[in-house]
This record gives sequence, structure tokens and C-alpha cells, in this order.
Amino acid sequence: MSAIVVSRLRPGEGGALRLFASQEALLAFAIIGIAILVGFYNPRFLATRNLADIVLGNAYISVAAIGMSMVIVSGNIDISVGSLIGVLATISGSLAVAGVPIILVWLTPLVVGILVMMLQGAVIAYLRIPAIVVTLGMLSILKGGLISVTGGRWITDLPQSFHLADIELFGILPMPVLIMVAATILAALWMRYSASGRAIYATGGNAEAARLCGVSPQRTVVMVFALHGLFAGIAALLFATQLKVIQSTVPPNLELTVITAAVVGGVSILGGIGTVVGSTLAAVLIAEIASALVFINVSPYWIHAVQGALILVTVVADILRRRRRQVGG
Amino acid sequence: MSAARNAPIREGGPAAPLLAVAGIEKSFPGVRALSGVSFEVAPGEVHALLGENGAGKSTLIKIISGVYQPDAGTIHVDGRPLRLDSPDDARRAGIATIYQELLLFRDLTVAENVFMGHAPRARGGRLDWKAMAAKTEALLATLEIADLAPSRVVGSLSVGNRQRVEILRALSQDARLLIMDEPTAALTEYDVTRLFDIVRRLKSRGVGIIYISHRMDEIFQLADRVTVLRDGAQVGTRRVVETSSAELVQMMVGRQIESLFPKVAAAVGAPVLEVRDLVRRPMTRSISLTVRAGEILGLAGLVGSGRSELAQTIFGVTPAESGRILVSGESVQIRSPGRARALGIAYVPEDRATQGLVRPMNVRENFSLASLARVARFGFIDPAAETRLAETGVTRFRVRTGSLDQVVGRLSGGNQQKIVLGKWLANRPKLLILDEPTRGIDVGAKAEIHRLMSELAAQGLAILMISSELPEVLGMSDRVLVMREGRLVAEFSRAAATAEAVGAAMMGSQGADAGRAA
Amino acid sequence: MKQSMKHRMVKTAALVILGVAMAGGSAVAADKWDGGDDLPTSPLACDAGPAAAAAAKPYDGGQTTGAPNKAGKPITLVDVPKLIGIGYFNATSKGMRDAAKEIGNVKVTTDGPTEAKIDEQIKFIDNYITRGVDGILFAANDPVAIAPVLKKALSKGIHVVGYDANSQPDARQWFVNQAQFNGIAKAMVDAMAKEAGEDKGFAIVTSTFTTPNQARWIAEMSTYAAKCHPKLKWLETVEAQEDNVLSFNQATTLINKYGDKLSGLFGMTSVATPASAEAVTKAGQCGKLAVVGLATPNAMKPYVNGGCVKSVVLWNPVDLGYAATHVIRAVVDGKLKPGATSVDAGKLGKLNVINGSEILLGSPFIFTKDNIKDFDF
Amino acid sequence: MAVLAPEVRSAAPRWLIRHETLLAAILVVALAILGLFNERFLTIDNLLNQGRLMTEVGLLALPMTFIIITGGIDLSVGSIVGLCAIMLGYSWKNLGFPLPLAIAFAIGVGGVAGFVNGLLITRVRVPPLIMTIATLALYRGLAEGISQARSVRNYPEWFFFTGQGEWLGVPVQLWILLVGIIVAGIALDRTTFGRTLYAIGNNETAARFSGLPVDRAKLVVYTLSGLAAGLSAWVLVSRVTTTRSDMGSGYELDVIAAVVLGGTSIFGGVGTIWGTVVGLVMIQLLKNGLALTGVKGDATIMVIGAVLIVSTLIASSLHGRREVAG
Repeated sequence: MSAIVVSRLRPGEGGALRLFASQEALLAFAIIGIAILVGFYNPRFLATRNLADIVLGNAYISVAAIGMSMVIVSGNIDISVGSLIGVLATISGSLAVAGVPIILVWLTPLVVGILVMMLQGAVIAYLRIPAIVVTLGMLSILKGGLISVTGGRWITDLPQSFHLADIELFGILPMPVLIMVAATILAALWMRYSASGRAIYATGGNAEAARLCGVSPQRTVVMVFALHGLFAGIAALLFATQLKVIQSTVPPNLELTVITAAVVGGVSILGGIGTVVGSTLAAVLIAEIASALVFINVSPYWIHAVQGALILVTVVADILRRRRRQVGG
Repeated sequence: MSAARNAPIREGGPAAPLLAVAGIEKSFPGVRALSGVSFEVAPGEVHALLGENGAGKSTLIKIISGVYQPDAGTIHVDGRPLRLDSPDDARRAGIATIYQELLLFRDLTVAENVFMGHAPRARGGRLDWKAMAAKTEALLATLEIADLAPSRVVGSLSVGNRQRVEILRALSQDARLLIMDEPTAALTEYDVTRLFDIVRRLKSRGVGIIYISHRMDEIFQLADRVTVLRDGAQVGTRRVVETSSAELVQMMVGRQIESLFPKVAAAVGAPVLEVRDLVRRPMTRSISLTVRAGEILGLAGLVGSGRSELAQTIFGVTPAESGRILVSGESVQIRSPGRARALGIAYVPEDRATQGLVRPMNVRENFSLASLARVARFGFIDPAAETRLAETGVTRFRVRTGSLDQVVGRLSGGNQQKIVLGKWLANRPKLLILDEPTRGIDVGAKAEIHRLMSELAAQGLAILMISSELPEVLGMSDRVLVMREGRLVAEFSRAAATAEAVGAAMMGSQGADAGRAA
Repeated sequence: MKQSMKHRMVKTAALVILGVAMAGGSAVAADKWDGGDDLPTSPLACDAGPAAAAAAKPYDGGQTTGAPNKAGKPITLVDVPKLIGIGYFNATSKGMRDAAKEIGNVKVTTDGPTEAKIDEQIKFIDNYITRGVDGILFAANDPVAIAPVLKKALSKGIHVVGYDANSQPDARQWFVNQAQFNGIAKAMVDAMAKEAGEDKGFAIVTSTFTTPNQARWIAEMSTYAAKCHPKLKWLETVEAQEDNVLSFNQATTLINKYGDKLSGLFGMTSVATPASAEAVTKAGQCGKLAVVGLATPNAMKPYVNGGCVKSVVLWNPVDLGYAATHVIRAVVDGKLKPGATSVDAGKLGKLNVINGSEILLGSPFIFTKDNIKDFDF
Repeated sequence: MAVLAPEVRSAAPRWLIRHETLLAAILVVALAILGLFNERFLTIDNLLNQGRLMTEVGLLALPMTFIIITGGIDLSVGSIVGLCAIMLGYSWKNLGFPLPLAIAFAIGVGGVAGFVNGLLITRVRVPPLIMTIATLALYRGLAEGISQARSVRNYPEWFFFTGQGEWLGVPVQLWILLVGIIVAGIALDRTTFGRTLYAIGNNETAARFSGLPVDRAKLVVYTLSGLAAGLSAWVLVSRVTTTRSDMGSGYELDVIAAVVLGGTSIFGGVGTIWGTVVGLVMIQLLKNGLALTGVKGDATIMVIGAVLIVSTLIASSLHGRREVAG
């Protein structure tokens, strides 16, 4: 199939690199554009404080979106991430309250996250069950499990040391933002400079060819999910340490926001291309819109509609852009 | 074929040949693909494999590149016997294959594609992009390719450059034997000359090359030796300097023409299909032709010359961008296969597995697939009628199947093809388009299908037959059209259609002009 | 070319969707506070304490049919709250278990949906009707929607008592009212006026505009403020479901949006209030920006002790659950019949019956720095 | 169901017979066991009542079977239910439509919503998974945005007949579902339409080359899915007497679980309505039975999730095909 497409392509037209660029540029423009528009309506929107809060309050989404975009690049999807983050947040919170050494409090969710996601990855890759089914099932297992274990008891009086979010570097740079930026950069570098990083693109782009090149699609998928789990763990930490209370329930619709960020971030749903930088920008964009809605007195109820529309527009644009590179579609 | 001819001819001195295969046998359910094939490739030799489609070339190279395992026979590399259980084994033995469908990652750069799976590492195991780019540059330099930046994304490259990337990948693994399957099929003239240039360089560096092509002129320009296959058997191996285009065509086509069911003459009636300046880029460029009732119009040409694309444009799979189609004199718009079917056009596609049959479904369901309306009342399928339809089909086309509930995927190629044919004839079409009607099926079934074709023509059906097998074209057609690079380049009456003339026209060598004149 | 046309077609389509999505939302502005319901309000007098029970109304609750007489016999109860897994309903269910232990011959289990979804809640109650229990305690996600299934329970001889969130009166026998809406409203608004200042601006963080209790409270607050603190400026009401991160972000956005214009935040749910307090803390507005709200003590301790929040308004949900259990026991034992004016609720003493078939827990309780440490829920 | 039995032979590979009979067997055993635990479980009263509760999901499961057979998926059904419920209430209360018209309108909206899915999937070739994830958010968002999460109440008494009434002692909506099942079953088993769906799922190219109306068929199934969602919204609103924008959220899980559990291959080409019905009943009674035997709601969710994964595992291992993950 891909061969047919390949041979249909007209020589020397818009390369995917330019496509990445345009995608990220687009997002950057959108972010700035909205800021300016809303700024006209209410200058306070542009206050550094507000802009900082927008990023700060949603850093965990950006981090989760990194892993998600890797998963999508590898040609899969995961809708269990929201529930997993809820579970991991609760775990770390309970540990913190139980007085476990803070290092363990921070490491355990990462480890658990990796294990859970690896399990899913293995089922998907080796047992050949579509990701959608596996993660849909896992979603409800985690959700139900969390409630039945915790009974939804809130976790309160967390030790001060637990609150990552309160740590500020040089008094200005809040930890979550730092982690978000660091994670994005590291992930971007890893995907570019490691053989396994490229293997993700190979698997998503042309699994058969990847196999002939000695890249194991199965192993790659498992690895991708493991990483996804790691980022989910980090996201869970940022999520948990943001407030002085952990609800120990599953944050509603979180997986949708994360997927939106990843897709809008320039991950081609046809698999194979994508950029974690884009997904981080997209997460910021979504957060910005959510906040803008309040500033322009639009009820937050529209946020889901906006998210859905964003996905549609990006995906359709992506497909058409690719198709325009082919003669006769 | 005499033993003397088959005795491998040693090239150069006593040096062990790079590759030596002997007595290779391979059969698939229903088909005997290869029987007793032996040949050698010496370092720095270009060894051409020649043969019609279904002659066994692809099977042979798949065996050499470790995709298939032979039923019998040996493979020696540098005189050492070798078991190739996987493409990986072949790669390690220094054998690289460039398939017709290039296996590339469209979204990755040239350098990444070249080094996918064996990229240079820097400290800490991270990819060394500098080295990767440098090495790629070096490879490009050795082949004096100037217009290919390592950082380009493959998806944005021309087909020719894509192929060069594949060649680079092979070289980057220091392949010593390079197999090229119809490398020029999809290339423009310019790219072809550049490819030849590269091949010569490789040759001069001692790389052995197995070169598969239909194009006679290429073989004479490039190859040192040529091995001709027919129906899975080795007809012979010749030094190119000692043979001629005529002889090779003769070897390819052989005595087959006689063995074929000749088309019985039928009264040629009114035009059923008329095509005027049909255009569908890139492969259908202003085509005009006419098919009459009772006539079999043969459409010859090389793989990739645009014949199937033309057929699929007529059939509405890829609707035309401009031009007119007339069916029995009336101008019609064909935007979907459904419409084509309604107009009495049937298309037996080239690729049975993916286009012709729904292989997990059973015989009955496949037979009725193209004529559901006939076995249904108000959209409700009448099981009895459907069974009757299938039974008549099975008996009429002598399909060998256990029962109507047999899943067609398990039938032999010949039987599958009969079902595809039957499925369409159940629809009582006016025009039957046959795309490679006998590809990859055994001789017996072949004959049956040919007999059937002339029978149908005799009943007044108009048939447009696409075939890459000259004998078939020559034996079955009332008229022969030749396509090359999306255009009709020659037309022959049955009388004027000789293997040499048509073959020449297909391959675009000197003979072509003669063809056009005819 | 064809697809370029398609392209335009789809692009516009997508944009239209987006447009539709953005439009209309701006049509939310209203003169009365957003998030209030349209039912009539009955503001209390500005100075007086919580009103004495309104004019006695005849019993308007429902009746069980063919309920077995289990007076003094052991009974099993099921408690189906709006949703399980939030501090508030954990507290009420604790109260029920306490009461059950105290009474002895009562067994009560809590089960319910994980999200405040009405059709889920109905399925739960339905299942328990089939399974067979002696009594159902509920907190309705929707007063009307829950009615049919409750009536079904009554018809099967199962006693039904509501708490926290009422249903249509005739769908249950009694409803334990934690505190009258106008009482809560008065307490909240008075506290805000005191802490933020009579003529300051404030905003509200609620769950959703349609959660019955919150809607009721906001409506009552609106009229009470108009009557007694006319200079208080209501700026905006934002919704944040029962999600504390969303509440936090919404509160933060409000703070950034209004700056000094904003001197107070109302948290209308036990989720929104701590989140708002956190937002104020993070914004470094402690002391400058008053937070008044309904919340459970544990979640608020850091802020109250930290002095960022002066007063948390709430009845004691543990008592609420405790009372509800006593009430249903009393009903089973025939001690609480239509027309009764009060019921004996164990350690809470006598509770009054108000407007027909409701039992009033008492006046709202105000947690402060001094007393909050005494509570653990 | 006997009516539909033959299709098992005619329309699907042999293993399916095994799979479904196996499933039916498991169902019987499970029921028996649950019955032992609670004598109130296997009562006509309870079973009919469960049928009532099952209808909304059931109506969605029928077109979902079609969709999954074509190799697609529709994750937006739950959101469409929400949107339709809102449109029903909104058009009646705010736009002043007469209630019957409002019902028709709501169902129409469902159809349009599904049609939009189908249109972009067939014309622009957006993968169904992504398309319906997007509309999962979009339609829910529209429901929330349009209604501002305000609920609509006080419907007239007659309106509740569909959701709470009985006819011949059987819940009204159960009759609707029954009709739906028979129609869908026959359509899938006996009509050219059904045959087209199987062909598409097994080999879309060949179906296209055989002149079958591939795109139209897909468009139809997604539209049907939307219409069913509208119908199910009507039944739901009529049952719970109130319209809220969160209605139907999470339905996609139950629906897909039922269909997949019923032996429909998530890779397409294989499946029957009969299987879906068994799967549907199984899940509903599993939930109910567990609840009655004292298993809490949250634990039940876990069981369903596990059932979904395991059943797919069984199905795809019985079913020869091997696809690349994802």
C-alpha cells in the first residue's frame, strides 16, 4: 500500500520537516494571537502572573502529552492515561502521608506507571489486541480499582516536603514548569538522537520495512508504552503536588485533553511523524483557551467543543496536506 | 533444453563465484514455481534474469534474499554453502535486495533511511548524526550523486532518488551482491541512465549484481550474462555478447504459442467501448481506443506502463480527469465501479488476493459478490438463488472446490481466478476487462481460461485483455495495442503481431517505430 | 483540483463547528447571579439569627405500602449518595455507621456511582430494591429524575429517607435538611461582608449551575445580599464540577482577571472552597482576599490555621448522616408519623420537623481557627 | 433468536459458532451461579427490569456491530446520546417545539451527528478512531455548551410511557429494542447491505472492485449509529424524566464491550447481531447479578473492563487473523 502511495508522490514537494516546523510555528502563532486578542478585551490576561499560572496549572497535561505523542507516533493510542494519573497521584499521596521517605514517594508512581503501561504495551504488541480495546478496558479497571481501594477518601495534611509545585528555582521558576520544559527537551532530543527513538518513527511509519531493517516493532511498542508510563508518572506527581488535597478519584476527561494536545501538537494520525515540542505547545494552547474563555465571559462548558473542533481541524488539515503532495489523491 | 546449455559458464579465472545457486526447486500449493534452476554470479558481474511474469524470477530472488526457503537445491556464497532462513541471514552474507515496492520510511530523512537499523553511534550510544550525514555524503560521493542531501525527507523525493536511497542503504551495509527487481519499471528515461551509471560503478567495484528486467535494450547495455526462465524452469544461460535480442525473446516465449489455446475467429460487431483522449495523471495520458463486440483487444506493455491504471480509470476506480467514454455508442460518465458494472462493464483485476476476492468469504458469497442485485429481491438475498448462481458458476468454470462453503483463500490460484471470472460473468457484462488473466496459475487452468475467453468472444462479448505474457497476447488477441509510459505507442493487426515486433514496441527499442508504422 | 475543493469544504465545515462552539456561550450574562435557580426565595431578616420554623405545613411526604412491621427488629439500610469518593459523603456515611453502632440493630452500607450521574444513581437504587432492603437513604442528584425509582421503593414497602439533597416530597417519607437554604445564605453573605468589606466585589466558584443545592443557595444569597448588603458587588460565577484542579484553575483565573476589584471568593462546594483557598495562597493574596465557603474541616485546616481563611460555613455532615439513620429507625419503629413535630435523634437530641416532611438538623455551623481542630472528617 | 441462527453458518467463519455457543454456555452457567447467590436475581420481575435498563446501550450496540464489522469504530455514541437528550429538552423548552416534534428533531440531530462522522471518514479518510474521539469531545462539548448544563424537567405524563410504561407486561422500550434486534439481525444476515458490510470488513479493495457501494455503506452505518443514539436518548430521557448534558457519558465502553464480547472481531469482517445480543445480556446481567450479590459498583466496573480485554483475547485467538498492533 505505502509503496503505491510512495510511487504516486510528485518529486520534490513539501518535506515533512517543513511540515513539523509549520505545525509548531502555527501553534506558536495561535498562542500569541489568542493572547493578543484576549489582551485587547482584558489587558490583565497578558499579566505575567496570569500567563505563568496558565502554564503552571497545566504543566502536568503537557508532560502527559509527551508520552501520548510517542504512543501515537508508534501507531497506537492510549485512553487509560487519565485514570492512571489519578491512581499514581493517589499512590504517591498516600505514601507521603504514611511518612515514607520523600524519594520513594516521588519514585514509586514512576515505577508503577512504567509497569502498568508496559503490561498494556505487551498485550498490544504480542497478543495483537488493538490498543483501543486494551486501554479502554484498563481505563475502567483503574477507575474502579481506585475507588474500591481508597473509597475515595481524600488525602489531606500532606507534608510540606511533598509539594514539588511550591519549590521555585531562583525564586521565580516554579518546579512544574521546569520539569515540563526539561521533559520536553529531553524527550525531543531522545527521539532525535537515540536509535530506539528513531525506531518509534520507523515502527509507526512502516512496520514491515522496520522489521526488514532489524527493528522489532513489538519491542518498540512495549518500550514506547513504558516511556509513556514514565511520563504519566511524572505528570501524576505534578498533578498531585499542585494542591494540598488529593481527591483520589480519576480526573474527568483528562485523557481527552491529553490526546487533543498530542494530536494538535502535530502528531500525524497516519502514524510515523510527530513532535513532542508541538504537543507541549498544544497543551499550553488548550490551557490558554480554557482561561481565555473565563476572561471573555464564555462558560467553560464550551471547552470540550473547542477541543473536539481543534482535533478535527488539525487532523483534516494534516490529511489534506499529505494528500496534496500526491497526484490524484 | 540440453544439459550442455545448462552447464554453468565460468566467468573469469578459477576464483570462486560470488554466488552459486544449483538445482533450486520451489512449489506453492497448486503451482510449481521453480524447478532445477542453477546459475552463478561472479564478482563485478551483472547477471540478468529474463522471463515473463510468472516465470519464477521473483520467487528465485526471494529465495536468494532469504524470504523463501527452497524445497531443494543449494546456495553457495564465496564457495561456502549457506542456509538463508531470514532476510537478516542474507544481509549478513552481504546480499541486499531492492524490491519494486521500495521499503522506505517516508517521514524520515535520507541519512536515517540509509542507516536504519545499523546507525553509527557516538559515546553513550546516542546516534551520531554528524557521522551519519558524513557517511551518507561519502556514499553519495562514491556514486557521484549530487542532487541528494542526506537531510532531505524521503517522502519529498522523486522515485528515482528514492531508489538511489535504497541502493545507498545496500552499500552502507557493504553488500557484495545486489539484487535489483525491475529497477527501471517506474523510472523516467533520465533516471534510467543515472541508474545505469551507478550500476556500472558498482560493477567496477567488484559488486555482483542480479538484474531483473523485461527491457531487452537494458540487458544488452548492462549485463554480462543472462539467464532466461520460463514457467519456473531454466531455459538457459547466455553470455550477452554471444546472443541476440531475437534469440532471447525466442527463449522467453519459446514454443508456448503453439501450446496455447488459439482464439477462434468470431464475427466482430459494433463498438462496445470507445475511449477518447482519456486522461488520468500520472499514468493515463490521452488514451483513445475502441473495443468491438466479439473482439479480443490485447493490451501489451511492460509492468508499470500504465495498462492497469487505464483499466481502472475505465472501470471508475480512479475516475478520469478528462476525455470521453462511450459504451455502445452512448457517452457516459463512470465515477464508480458500481456505475461501470451497471453499464455492463466487468473488470477482472490483476491482483486476485487484494482486489479480486474476499478470501475469508466462501465460494458462494464470492460468486454473488458482483451480482448481488440478481440474487436479491427488495435487497433481501434469496439463498436458493444465490446457491444456484454459485453452482452454475462452479460447474461452468470447472472450479475444483469441496463445497460452496469452502473459504476461497484456501483454493489454488487457478480456481480462485475462475471464481473471479465467474463472479463477473454472472453479471452478463457487455465488456470484459481482463488484467493479467492467467498470472501465476498453472498451465492447465491457463488453457481453460483461454478456451473460455474465445468462447465468450464468440458469443459476442467484447474483451479488453491486459497481459505481460507475449505468447498470451499474440495467441489470444484479434488486435494488439502496446502501451509505454502511459501512452499507446503501437497497434498491430493479429497478422502483423509477431513476438519480435510487439516485444520491441513494449521495450521501446528500435522496433518501436516499425510498430507505430504498422 | 478536486481535493482542493474538498479541502475548502472541510476547512469551512470545521471552522463553522468551531464558530458555533464559541458563539452562544457569550449569551450567559444575567442580572441575577449566575448559577441560582428560578424558585422563589425567602431571605431572612438581616439582624435576626436563623428563622424559627416557618408556618407549619401539613405532611407532604410519601407513604410505604405493605411495609413489614419491623419495629425494634434488626433492619438493613443502604445509603446511596450523589457519588462516592468525596470527603463530604465519606463524612455522612461515617455518621450513619456511628448511629448504626449506637442503635445496634441497624446495618447500613454505602454504595453509589463514582460520578454524580443521575441514571447511574437510579440503577443503584433499582438494584437495591430488587436485592431487598428495609430502608434507603439517598442524596439526590436530581430531585425529579430520582422520584420514579423512589416511589417504586415505597410501593415495595421500603422506607425512604433523604438527606443533603432532596427529591420531590411525595417520592420519599422524610428529608433531613442539614440547614435551611436561607440560613446558609445568610451565614455566607454576612461572613463575606464582614471579611471582605461591605462595598467590595466578590466572585463565586460553584460545581455546576444546575446542582440543586448550590443553585438554591446562590439564589438565596443573591436576594439576601440585595436586601441586607446592597453594596456588595457580585462579579461572576464560574463552574468547576467537583474537580479540585479545575476549581483551582478557575479560581486562579478569576484572581488574575479582576485583580484588586476582587476582594472575596465564595466556594460553594467542599471541593471548590479548599481549591479557592489554595489559589489565593498561591497568588499571595492571603488576608487581602477573603475566602468564604462550604467545606469539610480536614481539607481546610491548613488554610484556617494559616489564617488565610477565617470562617468555613458547614453543618456537620457526620451529624447529618447520624440524624438520617435515627430518623429512618424512628420511622420503622413507628415513632415518627406524619404530623409529628419533632423526632428524637440520639445524641443530637430532639430535631424539629419543618415545612411538612423535613427534619431540620440545625443552624449552619461555622468553623474557625479555634474550633476546627476538634473535627476530623 | 432462532430466526437469526442460520446467519452464524452463512455469514461467518465456523469458529464463530463455537465462540457464540461457548459464550451462551458461559452465560447460562454465570446466571445459574448468580441465581444461587440471590434468589431475587432470576425472577421475571428483575429480568424484565434489567431489560429496561439495558435498552439504551442495546440500541447503540446494534449499529456498533455493523460499524465494527466494517472494520471501523464509533467512540462518540455516548456523546451523541448526550447531545440528542439536550436537543430534545432544549428544542421543547427553549425553542417551544411541540414535544413529538422535539423528539423527532433530537433523533434527527443524532442522525446528522453520525452522518458527519461518516462523511469525514469516507470523504476525507479520517481514521474512524481519531474521528470519533474528536467528536466524542465535540458533541459532548456542544451538549454542555448549548444546555449550559441546565437540566430540563416537567415533561408531560404521556412522555414517560416509552421509558417507564409497559405493554403486555413487558417494558415498552424493550419492545423497541426487540424490533431493532430483529431488523438489524435480518439486515445483516439476509440483505445485500449486510453482505456488503462483511465484504468491506474482510477486504475493502475487493469490495470496491466488485462494484459494491463501499463509501455509501459506511456513511449509512455511521448515520444509523447516530440515529440509534437519538432513539436511545429519547428512551433514556423518558426513563429518568430529566434531561442532563452528562447523559450517556461512558456508554461507549459498555457498547463496545458488548459487541466485542459477542464475538465481533475488532479487526472487522466477522460478527453477528445474535452474538452482540448475547454479549449485551451477559454484561447487563453480570452487572446486576454482581450488585445483587453485594459486589459494589466500583468493583463491577473493573469486572467489565477485564471482561472486555479477555473476550477480545479469546475472540482474536480463536479467530485466525493476525494484524499488526494498533
